[in-house]
Amino acid sequence: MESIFDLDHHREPVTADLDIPAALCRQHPLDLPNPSELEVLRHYTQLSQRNFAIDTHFYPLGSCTMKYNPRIAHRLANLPGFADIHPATPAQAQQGLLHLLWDLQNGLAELTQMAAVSLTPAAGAQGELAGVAMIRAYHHARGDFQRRRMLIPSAAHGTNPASARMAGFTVTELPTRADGDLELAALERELGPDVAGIMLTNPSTLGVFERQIETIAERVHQAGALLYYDGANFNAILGRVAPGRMGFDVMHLNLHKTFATPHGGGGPGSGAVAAAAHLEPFLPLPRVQREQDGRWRWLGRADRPQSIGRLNAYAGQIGVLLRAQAYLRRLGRAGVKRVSSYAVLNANYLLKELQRVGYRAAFPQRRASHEFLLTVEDLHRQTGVRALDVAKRLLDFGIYAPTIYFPQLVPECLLIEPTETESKATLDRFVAVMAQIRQEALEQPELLKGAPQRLKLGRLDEAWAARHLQLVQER
Amino acid sequence: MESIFDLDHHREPVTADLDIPAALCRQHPLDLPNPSELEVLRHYTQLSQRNFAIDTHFYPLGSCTMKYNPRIAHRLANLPGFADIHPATPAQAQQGLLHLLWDLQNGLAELTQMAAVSLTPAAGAQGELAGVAMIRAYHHARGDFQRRRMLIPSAAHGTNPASARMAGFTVTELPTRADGDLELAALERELGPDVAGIMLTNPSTLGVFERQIETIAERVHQAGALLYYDGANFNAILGRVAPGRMGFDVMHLNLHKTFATPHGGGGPGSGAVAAAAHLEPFLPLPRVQREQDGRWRWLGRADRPQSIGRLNAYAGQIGVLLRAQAYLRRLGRAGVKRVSSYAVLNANYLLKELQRVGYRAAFPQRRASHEFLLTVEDLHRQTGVRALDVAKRLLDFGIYAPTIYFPQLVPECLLIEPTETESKATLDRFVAVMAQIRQEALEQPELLKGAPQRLKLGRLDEAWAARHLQLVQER
Amino acid sequence: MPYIPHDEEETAAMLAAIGVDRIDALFDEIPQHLQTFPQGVPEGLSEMALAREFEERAAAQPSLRSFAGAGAYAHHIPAVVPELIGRGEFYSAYTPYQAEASQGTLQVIFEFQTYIARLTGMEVANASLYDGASALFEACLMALRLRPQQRSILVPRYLLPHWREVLDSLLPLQDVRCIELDADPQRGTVRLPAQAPADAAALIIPQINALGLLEDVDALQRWATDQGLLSIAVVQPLSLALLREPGGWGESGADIVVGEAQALGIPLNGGGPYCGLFACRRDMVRQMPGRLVARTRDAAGRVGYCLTLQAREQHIRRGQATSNVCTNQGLMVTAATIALASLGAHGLREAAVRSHRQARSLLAALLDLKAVRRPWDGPFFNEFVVRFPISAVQLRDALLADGILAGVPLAELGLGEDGDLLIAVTERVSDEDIDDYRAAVGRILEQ
Amino acid sequence: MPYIPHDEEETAAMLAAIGVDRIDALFDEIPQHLQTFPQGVPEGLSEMALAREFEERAAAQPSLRSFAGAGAYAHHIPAVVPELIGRGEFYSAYTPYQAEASQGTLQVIFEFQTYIARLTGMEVANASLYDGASALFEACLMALRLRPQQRSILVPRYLLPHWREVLDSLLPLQDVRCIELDADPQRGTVRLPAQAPADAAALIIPQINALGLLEDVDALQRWATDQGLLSIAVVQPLSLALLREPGGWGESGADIVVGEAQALGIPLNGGGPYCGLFACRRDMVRQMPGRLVARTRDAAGRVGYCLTLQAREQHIRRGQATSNVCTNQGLMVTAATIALASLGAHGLREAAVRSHRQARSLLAALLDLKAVRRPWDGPFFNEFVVRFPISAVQLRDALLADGILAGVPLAELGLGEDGDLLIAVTERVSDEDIDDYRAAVGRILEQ
Ligand SMILES: Cc1ncc(COP(=O)(O)O)c(C=O)c1O
Ligand SMILES: Cc1ncc(COP(=O)(O)O)c(C=O)c1O
Repeated sequence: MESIFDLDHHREPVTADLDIPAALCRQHPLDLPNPSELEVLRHYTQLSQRNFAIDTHFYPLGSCTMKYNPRIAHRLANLPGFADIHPATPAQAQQGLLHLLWDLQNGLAELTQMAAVSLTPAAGAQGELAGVAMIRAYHHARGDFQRRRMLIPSAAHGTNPASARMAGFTVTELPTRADGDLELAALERELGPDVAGIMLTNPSTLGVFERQIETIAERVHQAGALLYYDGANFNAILGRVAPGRMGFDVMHLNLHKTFATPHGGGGPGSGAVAAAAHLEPFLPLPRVQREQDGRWRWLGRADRPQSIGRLNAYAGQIGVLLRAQAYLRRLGRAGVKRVSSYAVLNANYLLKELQRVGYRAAFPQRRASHEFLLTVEDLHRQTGVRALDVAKRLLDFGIYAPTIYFPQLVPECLLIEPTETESKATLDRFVAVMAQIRQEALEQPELLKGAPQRLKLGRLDEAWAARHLQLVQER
Repeated sequence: MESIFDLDHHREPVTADLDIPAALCRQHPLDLPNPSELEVLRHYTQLSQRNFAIDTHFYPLGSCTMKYNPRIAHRLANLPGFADIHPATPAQAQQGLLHLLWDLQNGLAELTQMAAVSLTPAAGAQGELAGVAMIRAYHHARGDFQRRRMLIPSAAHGTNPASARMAGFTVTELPTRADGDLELAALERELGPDVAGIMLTNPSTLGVFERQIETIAERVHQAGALLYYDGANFNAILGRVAPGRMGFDVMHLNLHKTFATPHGGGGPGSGAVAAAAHLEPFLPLPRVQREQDGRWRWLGRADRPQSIGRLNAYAGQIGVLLRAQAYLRRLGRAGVKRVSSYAVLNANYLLKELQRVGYRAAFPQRRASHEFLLTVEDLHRQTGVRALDVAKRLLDFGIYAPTIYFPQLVPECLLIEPTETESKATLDRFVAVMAQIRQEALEQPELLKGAPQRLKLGRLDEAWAARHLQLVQER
Repeated sequence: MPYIPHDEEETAAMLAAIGVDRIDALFDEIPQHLQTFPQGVPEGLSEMALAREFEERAAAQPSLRSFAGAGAYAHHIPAVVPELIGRGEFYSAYTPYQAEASQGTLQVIFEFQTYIARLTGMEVANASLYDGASALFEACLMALRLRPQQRSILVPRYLLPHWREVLDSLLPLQDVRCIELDADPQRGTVRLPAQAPADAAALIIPQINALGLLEDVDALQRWATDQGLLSIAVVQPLSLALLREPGGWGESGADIVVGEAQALGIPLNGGGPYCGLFACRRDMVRQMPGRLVARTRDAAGRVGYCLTLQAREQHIRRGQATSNVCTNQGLMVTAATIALASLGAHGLREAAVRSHRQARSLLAALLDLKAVRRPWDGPFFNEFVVRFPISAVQLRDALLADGILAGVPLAELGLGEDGDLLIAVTERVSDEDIDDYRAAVGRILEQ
Repeated sequence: MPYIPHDEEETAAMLAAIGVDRIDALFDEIPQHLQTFPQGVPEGLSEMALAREFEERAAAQPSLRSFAGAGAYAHHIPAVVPELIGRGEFYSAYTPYQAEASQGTLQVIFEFQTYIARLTGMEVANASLYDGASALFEACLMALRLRPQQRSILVPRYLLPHWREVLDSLLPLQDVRCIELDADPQRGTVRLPAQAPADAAALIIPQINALGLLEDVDALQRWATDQGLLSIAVVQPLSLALLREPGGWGESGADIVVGEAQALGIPLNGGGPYCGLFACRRDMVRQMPGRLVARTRDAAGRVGYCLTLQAREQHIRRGQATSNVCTNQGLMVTAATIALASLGAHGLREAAVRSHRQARSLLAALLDLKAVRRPWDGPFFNEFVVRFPISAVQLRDALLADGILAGVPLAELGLGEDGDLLIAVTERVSDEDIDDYRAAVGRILEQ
């Protein structure tokens, strides 16, 4: 593909009489191209066609919940009544929006069985940061300044330790047992007066439900620490199990996963935080409040002096929040429960079928949650074919690759999450393709190592990229 | 691609207590599939990607004016204030819409230098039908019922004779001279008291301007007949030459060509008719009128008793008309003239460059209008390669094929129309590709005869289709 | 320069290649005195100013809850429909003459043909005509091609008047007459004569008629068969989720079916673009107007789609074509196809059932009011006439202030009495809407 | 079942393959007493009913001509932008981890990096952070990684207060302090101390400041260089069509540049999603937060794009990553890139010039009114403070009735005096809007 920077036509500069001292002004004209409108449209339309996306491809990307993003939510979030609101608009002129955000706060509180929700975090990782900062604020508010350590299972997503560090904690990794559950003894060993809390995902990123969760919660609370729930896997239990009931004190939700808002090629997401009553005062600001007179307004610092404060300039990813609320409102109570039902059905079916055609489950003795982990270590030993090669070969069949090499503790792993919005026919086709790939691995491993073979580009050289580091278009 | 009819899931039928006699009700449930929303979205998104379109490809399709369709027009035509109007809404509740349509009527009258405009025809062909029906009504209104013949150059678009027949005329074809202009002697021979009129395109579909137009108009009018202008090629003279000034009495415009409304894979178009004062009473209904008090309303039969009447249930392709008005309003007087300037510049440049790389112009002694005709008869004689093969090979380079075998009087012809919205770089690339194709024709003609080679499908067998005639999906 | 890419250097290079010194020189074959400048056209606007002007005009239209029908209906449009038909690959493609580069559009049309054939119970359907009314006009011409000795068409009194006007505008051009069939004044449905006129080629059977009433289609179809007439069914496609499909009328089924597809995913748009449906028996296909897509294959046997039987069309057959139609309603075909796919058999029936149910509720609510009655009381799908004790036009205008478009006064259609209002109800009408409507009418009537 | 395709037979077949008899059995590892049903969630709505609810809520917002700024601006968005970013291929793709299947997104990001680098005059830019404020927070952390001995950041008094609040929320978690730099009370711009505090790592230089005023960026940059501080420029990207790019400030240019991209094709959206810009010197790239795309090639030498330097990121480096950011603002990056492409150098400058010119007109019109004055009168781009003789909040609220959002009262930002209103003007403001604004204010002041 050509670059937008090749689509230039000379335009006479706009002359202007500026009331700005020359010293503050640009000395050289902007060196940006002037393409025609058709050139712009054609360029980006053609570029778009070079993506795999939910709207065009099956996308069984574990831990990412790549489900259907309802189009109605897109349309509704873009209504001019929402899209044109300036953030400094006084509350009396944004009641409709505040009402919807209020509904969303309540819906999320209900689903998580938490006391209160703040919608401001911009993504999962920012929700984590907010959550662990709240844990810190909670301990500090009680005069407890010792708790500088955060416990995190080694299988956790990278954002968990990174967020904990950003909130000023040191991180201790906890080991996992062979059956995918936490090593309880290790937890007990680590717990102590310097531990602020533990960050858990349940079901974990190993694709299994942590069965000891109630025991864990008890031990952690006994040690004076709090439990943080990473809600990235909430799709597995939506409408069925609430983190508040499992003993978690604070959590975030990835609305761009469970609540079907789009990933947009890397964002925007939204990472609402929910908290039990004892953590409510610390939730980030602003939040929506309903007043006695039935009107809505933003809560600020004066209302919640203990809040950890503001995370972004404004109130969060409103456009994403509206999509999440549209989704929640469309599904309703029966619909949300169906989400987890069919997400888990699809995952367990797929796991069974893939085992049938020869693949190995990382935790064969366990039920899959909404996702599951395979390992192709056996193939690797026999043929030299790696998880990466299987992933790249899938692209040749018009299927996006599963998450690979995560969690790192299982070698040559593929984390597969079909989501509830895919049909049995799609899953069956995936199984057939995976069976064929297995056959190919055994018979012609070079085919896989050279994959993808059928796309416009072959396998791209990431090492070359890092060595040469061309990060911008040269002139 | 799979069919939508393969994407079915069983749904329990909706039971209903209908207040309709059973004898009038459907006996068997509807045999239509129930795909999921994602399946629908994915299916049609994938299908869309199997089209060439202006937004993705250069589309030099002669006589079709495949220019850029501004996206702003799409957005504005879909504003709920327009899209949600029921056609039976009283005029007082659609003033904004009527105002815009009124502006469009006036703009088109100005550009064509005609006295009045009706926007109702649904496409060019319906505009033609309206126009020739008006010619008929005009003669009848004068008590002249003899004029049953319509003269049409043999190079005319097929809709011209078809429309004339639909309006009850018999058609006489007129020959063209070797230089592309009309055979004046033949016209004079045919003119007589049985001739109602003549239908002309100028520039003609041969891609040249009819230089004798004033003489033709004079002769035709002297014979008591009228001149119809097929405005499909109006892009060549927009803002520069007005059919009203050339002597035409009535005409249609293809708004989906000159006024940049989209073709939509085959419609909707819009074929506004414009008429000189003497034909105004016969224009089709409804039309927009501005009242003394500054308000707008629809004109009906009571206002224009001589009108040829209504052509469609409502007032025409309003959504298309709004796009045309948006385009006209955006361009303004300087912009419209630039359209013809650059359309003609692009065509003449391309013709010159293609001649440079060896192609033959059908009318080498003439200026190109906004389009031009090549003939590959020489190639055909040398190599057996036909215009069709060149066209199919272009597809392999991501370029839509020009119009071929039209007008039929030039053998092995390609009618090429680049339009003003394509850049020099795109034209240069086209020339390079055409040069390569010429080379291929000479060196490996089989490559062309088997083209396309690089698309998902090879050349499709149209004869097989007509023989087997599978027009619907079997169950 | 809006929408034109050329800069000065590029233009200069192109002129040099051509061998002229300025653009105007390219127009040197056009007599100078014919060349002018369009002074009367206003100056252009920026995209921003243009948007503002249109947005202001759009805002001038009050937002109304629509109870108007008479051929155009405010049904729900699934969100995927506008999203998909706005994709450039559908939006900005041409008629699919080059099959290999147009498989998207071609397969959509093939699916549309299949949908319409299944909905109507017919064997074949084409790729659309301009709208329902012009499809009916084409059906009449087709009937006359099939019955070349005949010169007239039997048209029931309660065919939608706008559709009738189209026939009256266009059929006489080819010396074809409409002969009107009376209606039973009590029932509001067709009253059949004992004998069809000798030169009649076909009988038009509108199921639903202009009063919203259901006709006895079996009887009409049987009569047509007995009289040796072709039948032309006029249908509302959404109603076919409940009503008998024309292919099953009488013993033999209808011969030709036309209809307006607007109810299937197409916005009201002030009256257009809409989309004309056209289906018929397979043995008539060579007399069909309009475009047809067929399944075919390439040399490797891979399945694809292409236009077929183009020899019926004007670009091949010119004056002898079955119709002059060329550009038709491609994007609306795409909308209707995607709407049909989105709704599915289940959703179609659901929408139809709810439209019917809510129509009954509104009717009952209105009949509850004093001096309001129903002049014709046969079965209906989602549209009915109510007779008010005051002028329907006046009532309709008064309800605009409540944000309600109350219906279409029959007087504006040249039918019925002054107080008659034709009211249409779709699945979008809520119980609250019905209450509001009734309350507003009650208020007016009490004044 | 909305968004779930399975029918009963399919579900049954799948359960059979798994070897359980019902879906609930798949949850048998979860203690039964933890499983409940979300009674408190209302019942679901049809798409139609949902649309109606949202449309009603959207209609509850009055449509306002916006003169509010303070970091978010009502610029014109070219029509191609929403059309393109709504395409499913951009909209519903994931972060481009599989490069070969994500070339669309990757090339867009590469172009975005280039655009931002050129606009700011910096060597490298990343693929976005959440918004301008959080980008500034990340810039502070990066400065501290580059100056590991230091523990504070110098923050001018007139940094946008919301941005300052973000720093105050998050920097103390890592024991970093903000040290506020006073402003010159007359000029409203930074007053530099002779000496920087010993533990300061960086100076934040907002060009434009929270009062809309332009700072003497050369002086600030030179001071930072002299004091051995890193500089963090905070810019408004559209203003860079006119204003000096940070890469050219002082002798050495700024070290890190952050900004809010909302003005580039992103709707106001009530405050988000927006898009944080981040650029820096090339030798600092390994300390950069966020995603980076590089050009590369495949085995056949064909050019493509991929993520690079991922070892800075949390999914590789976990606790040692340069940031916790993962999902960022991909679709907003796409919007900004397409807006930049649509406007081009020419359109950007045009929008900037017109914003500036109309701002000057409105200011002049307001200063014409009695008792209205400008408390700080330095040069500005498109935003300025006016001091009214009445409360700015009261004035702002009163003008809502005229369909005008008059600005942001400084008091609501914790700055200035009661009568101070921060007013922003974009190219969308017409002469008529200015007249209307002035007239409405005049009316209020006369009361
Ligand atoms: C388990 C888990 N936790 C946290 C995150 C971080 O969420 P975000 O990318 O929205 O910051 C992810 C995202 O991929 C995740 O999968
Ligand atoms: C020269 C000419 N005349 C008439 C028409 C018919 O216009 P429409 O397709 O809108 O009916 C066309 C369309 O291709 C044309 O090229």
